[in-house]
Amino acid sequence: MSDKPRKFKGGVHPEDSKALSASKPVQTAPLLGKYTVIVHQNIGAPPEIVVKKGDLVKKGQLLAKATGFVSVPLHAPTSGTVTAIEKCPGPACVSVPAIEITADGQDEWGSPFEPIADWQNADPAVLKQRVVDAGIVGMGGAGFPSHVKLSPTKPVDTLILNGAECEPYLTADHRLMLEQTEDVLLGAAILARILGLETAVIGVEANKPDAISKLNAFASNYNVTVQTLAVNYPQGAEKQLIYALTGREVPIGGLPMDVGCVVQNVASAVAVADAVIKGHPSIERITTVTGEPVVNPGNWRFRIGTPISKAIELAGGVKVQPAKLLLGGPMMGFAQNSLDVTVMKNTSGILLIPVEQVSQYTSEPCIRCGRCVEACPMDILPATISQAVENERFDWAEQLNVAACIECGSCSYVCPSHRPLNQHFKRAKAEILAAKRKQQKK
Amino acid sequence: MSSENVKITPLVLSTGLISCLATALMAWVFVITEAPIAAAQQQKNTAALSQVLPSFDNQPTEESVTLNGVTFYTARKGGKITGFAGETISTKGYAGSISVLSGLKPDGTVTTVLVTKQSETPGLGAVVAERVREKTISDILSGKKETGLPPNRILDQFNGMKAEVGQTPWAVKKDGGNLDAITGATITSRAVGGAVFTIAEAFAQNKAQLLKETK
Amino acid sequence: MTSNLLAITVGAILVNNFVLSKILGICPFLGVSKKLSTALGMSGAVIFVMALSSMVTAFIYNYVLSQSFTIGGVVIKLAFLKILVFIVVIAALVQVVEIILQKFSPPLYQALGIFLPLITTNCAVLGAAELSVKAGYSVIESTIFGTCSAIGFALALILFSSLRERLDLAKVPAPFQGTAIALITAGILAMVFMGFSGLV
Amino acid sequence: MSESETTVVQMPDATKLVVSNSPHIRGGETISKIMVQVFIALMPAAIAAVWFFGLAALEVMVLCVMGCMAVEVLWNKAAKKPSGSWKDGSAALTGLLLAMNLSSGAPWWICILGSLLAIVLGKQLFGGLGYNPFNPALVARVALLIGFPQLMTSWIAPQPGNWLACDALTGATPLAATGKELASISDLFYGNVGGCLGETSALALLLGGAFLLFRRIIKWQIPASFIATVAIITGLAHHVNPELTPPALYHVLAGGLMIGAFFMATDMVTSPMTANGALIFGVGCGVITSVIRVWGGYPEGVSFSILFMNALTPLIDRYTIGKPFGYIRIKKETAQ
Amino acid sequence: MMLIITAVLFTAGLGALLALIIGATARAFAVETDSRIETVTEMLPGVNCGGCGYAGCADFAKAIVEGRTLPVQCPVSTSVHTARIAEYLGITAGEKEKVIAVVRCGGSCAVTVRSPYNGVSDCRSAVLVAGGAKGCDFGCVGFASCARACPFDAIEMRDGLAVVHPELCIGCGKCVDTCPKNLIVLTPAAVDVHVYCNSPEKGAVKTKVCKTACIACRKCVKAADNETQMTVNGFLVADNYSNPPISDLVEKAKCPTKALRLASKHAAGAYEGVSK
Amino acid sequence: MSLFKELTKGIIRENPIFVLMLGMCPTLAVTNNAVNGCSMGLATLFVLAGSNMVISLIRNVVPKKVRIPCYVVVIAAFVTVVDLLMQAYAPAAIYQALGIFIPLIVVNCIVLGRAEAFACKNGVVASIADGIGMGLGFTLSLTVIGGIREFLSSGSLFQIKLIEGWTHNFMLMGQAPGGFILLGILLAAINWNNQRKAKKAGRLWSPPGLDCHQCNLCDFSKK
Ligand SMILES: Cc1cc2nc3c(=O)[nH]c(=O)nc-3n(C[C@H](O)[C@H](O)[C@H](O)COP(=O)(O)O)c2cc1C
Ligand SMILES: Cc1cc2nc3c(=O)[nH]c(=O)nc-3n(C[C@H](O)[C@H](O)[C@H](O)COP(=O)(O)O)c2cc1C
Ligand SMILES: Cc1cc2nc3c(=O)[nH]c(=O)nc-3n(C[C@H](O)[C@H](O)[C@H](O)COP(=O)(O)O)c2cc1C
Ligand SMILES: Cc1cc2nc3c(=O)[nH]c(=O)nc-3n(C[C@H](O)[C@H](O)[C@H](O)CO)c2cc1C
Ligand code: SF4
Ligand code: SF4
Ligand code: SF4
Ligand code: SF4
Ligand code: FES
Repeated sequence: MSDKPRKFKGGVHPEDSKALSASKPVQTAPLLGKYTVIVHQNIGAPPEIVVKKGDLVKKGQLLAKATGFVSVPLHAPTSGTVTAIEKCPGPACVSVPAIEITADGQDEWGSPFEPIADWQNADPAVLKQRVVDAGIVGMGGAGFPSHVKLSPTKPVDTLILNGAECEPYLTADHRLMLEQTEDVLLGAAILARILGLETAVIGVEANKPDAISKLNAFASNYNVTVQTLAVNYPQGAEKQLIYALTGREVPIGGLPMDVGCVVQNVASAVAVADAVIKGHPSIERITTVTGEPVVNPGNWRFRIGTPISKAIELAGGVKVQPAKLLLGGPMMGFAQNSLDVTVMKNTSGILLIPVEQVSQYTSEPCIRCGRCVEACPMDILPATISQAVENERFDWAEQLNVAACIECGSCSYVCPSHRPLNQHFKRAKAEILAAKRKQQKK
Repeated sequence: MSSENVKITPLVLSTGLISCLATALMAWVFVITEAPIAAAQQQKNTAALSQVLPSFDNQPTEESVTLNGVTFYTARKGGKITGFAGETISTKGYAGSISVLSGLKPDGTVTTVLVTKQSETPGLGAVVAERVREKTISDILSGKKETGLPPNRILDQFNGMKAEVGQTPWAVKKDGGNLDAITGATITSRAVGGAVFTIAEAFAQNKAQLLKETK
Repeated sequence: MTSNLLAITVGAILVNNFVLSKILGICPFLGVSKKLSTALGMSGAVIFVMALSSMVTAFIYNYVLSQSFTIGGVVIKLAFLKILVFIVVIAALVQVVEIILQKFSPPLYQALGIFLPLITTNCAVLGAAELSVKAGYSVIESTIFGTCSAIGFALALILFSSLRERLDLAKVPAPFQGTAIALITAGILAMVFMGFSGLV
Repeated sequence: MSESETTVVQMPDATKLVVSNSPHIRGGETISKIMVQVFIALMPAAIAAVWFFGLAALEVMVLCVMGCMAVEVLWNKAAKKPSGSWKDGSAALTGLLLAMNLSSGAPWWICILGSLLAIVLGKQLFGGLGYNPFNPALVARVALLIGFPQLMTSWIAPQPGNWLACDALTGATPLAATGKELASISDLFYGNVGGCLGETSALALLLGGAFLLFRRIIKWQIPASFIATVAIITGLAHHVNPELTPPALYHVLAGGLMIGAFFMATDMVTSPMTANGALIFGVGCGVITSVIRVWGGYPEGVSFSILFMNALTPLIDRYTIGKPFGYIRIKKETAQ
Repeated sequence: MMLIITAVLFTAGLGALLALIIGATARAFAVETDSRIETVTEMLPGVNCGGCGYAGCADFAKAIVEGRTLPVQCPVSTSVHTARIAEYLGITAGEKEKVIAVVRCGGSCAVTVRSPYNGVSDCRSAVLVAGGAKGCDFGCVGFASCARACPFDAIEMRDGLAVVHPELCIGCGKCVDTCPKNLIVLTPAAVDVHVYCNSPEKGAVKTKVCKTACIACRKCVKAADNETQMTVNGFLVADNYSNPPISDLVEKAKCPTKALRLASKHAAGAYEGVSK
Repeated sequence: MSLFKELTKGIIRENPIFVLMLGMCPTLAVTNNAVNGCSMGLATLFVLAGSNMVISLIRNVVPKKVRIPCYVVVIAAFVTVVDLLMQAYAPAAIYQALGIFIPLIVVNCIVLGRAEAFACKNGVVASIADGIGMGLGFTLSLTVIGGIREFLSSGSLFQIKLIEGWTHNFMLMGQAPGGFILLGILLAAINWNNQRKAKKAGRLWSPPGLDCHQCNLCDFSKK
């Protein structure tokens, strides 16, 4: 393979702003008195709560059990008492059920899983079961149960680790690859074994040269190759990543396995390694707390259930009132209107955006400049679709392949009219789905 | 109504009857108007000619001859030639061809020029070729009645001009001649001037033959 | 001959476009231009009917109506019947086409059928016949003239309907919505087609 | 952490946090920035116009720009729309481009009527910026051309450096001229010919066009294919019959081709959005321009051709939609 | 004369020929049509609002003629109109209780917690972002989707709250489907008193975000003539519309949060209909 | 009294152009000046009155199946009569200007439309009145449109120059685009007025779209 950075069609180049936190080593957040663990942290069916108010729990003890194949268990972030099971603010600004645990300060492990030291010779099925039991979901953003991806129904020939971290501001994966290089590679090797593959590929954006060289130094030990990716948002999006690394196009509505690939985030790989080698369930993650208003931006290892107010406090609070608080990066993250939301397994960043970035946000009519068309990595026509949606012509939107949109936001980013393009697409997808459901009912 | 009940005979009968009546009406009106229409047609044919020719009592349209691409009509009064009308088509117009009709004295002097057919730009080239009378309110109030041909600055400048055999063609000022042209419509002006010159020159060349034809 | 036919073709399609320059067939132009798919159907139907009707009417005119007959010593010209004959023949033709289509090509009938009755009362068809007579065209010339006029009609209709679909998304001021803005768009389109004047 | 430290930590006020859909940051592009840059790109041509035609040219430009902005404001008032839209610069740009399409001898009322036609007939009746299917400045120009053909086809001959040049001389525009009147290529290039303000100096327009291309405000496809098509067709026509039409280079430099190709055909509101569409658009403009110039009646094929292709734009847009990423495979798979 | 005769003969022949063709076609392809449908369509108001549940007035007319529905199902027609149709067809007009829409939320901007929202001004789009940016997950988002959908301009947006004007609403139900929070219900027009709240949350949760939420204190239930006039569902009280309370309940109950209101008073105030 | 109504309804209430939007071709094509508009209107009036009369007379004898062909024949007869009469007696310039639009009265939707909508259901006198009324409305509209276009394009009305020395003639209005644009603006003005009135009366108003619904001659609108 050549060393030229790999890329895809379209995309945008936002100011990456990673310098705020890229050089800050990961700190482990201190133990808090209380954690509020949101129950439904994965895509798919919510798990079923198995504790009740007043129960004493140990760190890593099962709080909720999976309720199906596409569902994952949930574990206690520390030892203590279940003090409440009620609704709390969720990441979508809508209240969701959560389990409140008041820590006893002992932070005592319950009965963790048996470490599988000899993973090289272990049965892949056993390894996969461990992934299931440890409650690992994709840590790259969507929170899709990892074991589902590890059970492809089509032949798979390539395992890709996603170390692109193309979102501006975020540096969690970067730090992870730098500080836990071998864990990442180990995770990759374990994942490859589960899939019955010999090798894996890690794709990293060219703006993390230190991570690339460090990975390269150890990669051969684990039979992993490292590929440099062009710096271009959304390089980390699954389909774009696969295209850049293999030249294969995942069909619209299709899955990576349709082209023989499985993509896992690097943090997910580390979680898998932890689960297999140490027997730890997924109860913590590295999250970047950053943004211009933040006093001390940096990267922390938070337990799930940590309120973001605490996270911001750890980062020294804010210098000025931010305009927005986001979970995730600025391009795809979710805006929050409460500081009581808690860190989840897929919270890669806590980002505070200053007013200047938001003030220019009034939408005007489309002037058909075509910038969005150029930027769209999925090669659809954001301008036309958005007009169709504005006129509630969802049939058009459907014909114009709104379904292919990955909601990366590149189009909205470049639009000189500041049109809320991908909000329209979200709506269109929701309406099309609703219409389909209705039809099916008939 | 079912298909069996559709009786064809009454349909045919009524439609046929109505057609007959209608046709009878048309035919009747046709018979009445036949003569007036013919007269109107005749008048239309000679209208243009009578505008450029002096009074005549013959049928100039029946005495036409085409020489050097110009069709000449002869006007007579009491058998004597009173004048000619020459008609030619210039293809140098701005948009398509232009038909020019020019009245000539028996000595070849241009009397009146008329453009009978053109498709020039309205308001521009078309102005060059139009003779329209504009009535104004004050005209009406003062009861002024103008008769004769409405004037046209470009067409009227040919009146009184005469071409010699072998003479250099008349030209607009821009081409070094002394004809006025309408700004922005030089091409039309040029084409009309050229056509009038063609007529005048053709007359000069064939003067003898044209005048000899006098019986 | 060929240059004459070329002139007729270019003239009928662009320069003297039936809708935008001669102003014929405005009713269907405004009426069935809301959707491109309908406009396409109508275009097909109009081209088909006009090609046929201009041939048939030219045939009838050139070989029957414009001839003089001598019956019982009287010279008879039936040219004055042309309006009646043309309209009746066109109406009948459309009917016959409809029946034949229905019988032999149901899919085509499905596509064009609903437009056929609309064509009878369309100025363009009768206009093409009348204009051919006026220009003194032969049967071949008339047929070409009719067909090209219909193509010109179709061109205008298709352009116009795609523009109207775009206007559907526009925020046209309320009083101008509907026919008013359609007419104004047609006006601008007519201005554009004036650019072709002088081509023939 | 000591007590005193935790108290000074300033936390965000949750009630002031804005919620919105992603993305939460935006590239800095705005409509007015784009318009201003096009305005800047037109400056060389504007300066050239003043150099060749004197202050009369400046007067026409000022009248049109102010006229368009005033009409925009008044219309918004009358239609009870938010009245700030003149600030985005599109009306001013339309005005400047309209001025570029007028002769320096244009009387004041032509400028004002043109502004009215451009903004009302060309733009606001369709709903304002972004919704107009036709190029507003060209709608106005063509309406004026058909409406006042005589006024609109009289040109002031250029008098380089004479500030007070006014209706002293009139001359034919290079394209309306025939045979021996042909202007020299270098005069055409520098702009020492009669015509509209903006159709004289090819050099100034090329500078502006290059700036727009460099700033990626216009797609290269439109000017490139437009100019190339005109060159090819007129070149062929000249080759076959030199009497019929001047050589290709003359056509490329004369008339409104440059301003049309770089500034007017590229108006994104009225041209196709996709790259392939833009190519088709440019070729179409070129073909129609050449046909009108070589065989047609009006001196200026560019305006009509751009407007014609504007009318064709919805169709082009519709049929040049590319296949999205991942589309081909779907087909293959369903075929299997 | 000869001319007239020839011409007449010519056209007579032509006319007869064509009549023959048309007559033959008519015989071969006679189709049965029901002219009553057209007549009934003409008698309908022609608004094509779809309030009858059919695809426009013509479709509804077809359904009436075919006996699938009754004229009275048209919410726009007055009784005079429906009676005329019924008389024309010789059927009964049918009877239908008049319904009007009620937006079950009283949370205008002044009394609820809201976040600044930046995005598409449309309720269905807004709920996709942060659930509509409201403190209450169940209340009116306030971006007027229902008002835009109403063909009769019967919904006014007042301080971020949709308010139905009972005198303008004809109960077509167009608004019901558009509300992403399912706030709008069609209620008997005769009922004037409603509970303007839709949140099933606990009282304490509700009061934190809304000053006019129903806190299920049951004062109205007790004050009602009959307890079954109100239904209690968890922490939310509502009218029992099959046995509705009468209007003086509002005065008697003294609802502490004023969630219990009269529709006529709730909407009172000058309103000319929005211009779209 | 009702006869008077029949005579006047076409002028405003059921104006064939502005309300019913029928017969658009002549409305646009021959209204480049007031005289042409007026002449075209009068020619149509004659046909309307005549055909309405005859159709009302024969309405009970014509079988339903062939009524449209019969009406067409009647109308064609009257059009031919007008054509011949104008050819014989009208000034040549006017006959020339109206051109093929005289024969095309045959397919003018107004004529057949009134036959279908009125004459075949009403008595002779009422039908004639209706024909004349509609014809008057048509004539009036054409004259007004022609007048406006003539004034704008030449500064005159009925070929009388209104402002002496006026030279800023806007030729566009005299040509095809001017017709379209002017009619569009006039319609918008009418819409605006109707909208205003509807709002005052608390009624619904939606912009009319010409969808063949007004004409109903073919079954297109039902599909
Ligand atoms: C309904 C659903 C089913 C999925 N099924 C599979 C699967 O069977 N195999 C697989 O490898 N990934 C599967 N995925 C995972 C997606 O390919 C993708 O990795 C996941 O949605 C996270 O993507 P994102 O972070 O790019 O949004 C599925 C995702 C969804 C939403
Ligand atoms: C626009 C877009 C950008 C993304 N960027 C990244 C990224 O930078 N890093 C990453 O790990 N995943 C990113 N993802 C998620 C990946 O598509 C994919 O879901 C993930 O790598 C799968 O791994 P996981 O299931 O372990 O999270 C992105 C997704 C989208 C739609
Ligand atoms: C501007 C524009 C307008 C469109 N309008 C429609 C429409 O009104 N109806 C429709 O079914 N598709 C519409 N489409 C979608 C495409 O035209 C459609 O996918 C394509 O024409 C294939 O359609 P067909 O299957 O009818 O050939 C539109 C697309 C664009 C770009
Ligand atoms: C590259 C470019 C070219 C433009 N060209 C024109 C033009 O030719 N005429 C015009 O009226 N506006 C032009 N505009 C301005 C703007 O797009 C125009 O006002 C809109 O068409 C009005 O909706 C242009 C803008 C840009 C960015
Ligand atoms: S349309 Fe969708 S995939 Fe394309 S740029 Fe916009 S958000 Fe991204
Ligand atoms: S970037 Fe914005 S203005 Fe440009 S075409 Fe896309 S939606 Fe329209
Ligand atoms: S408020 Fe709702 S039910 Fe009432 S008229 Fe409007 S849309 Fe119909
Ligand atoms: S009632 Fe529903 S649709 Fe209406 S404004 Fe409120 S949330 Fe939106
Ligand atoms: S008048 Fe209706 S098509 Fe011409």
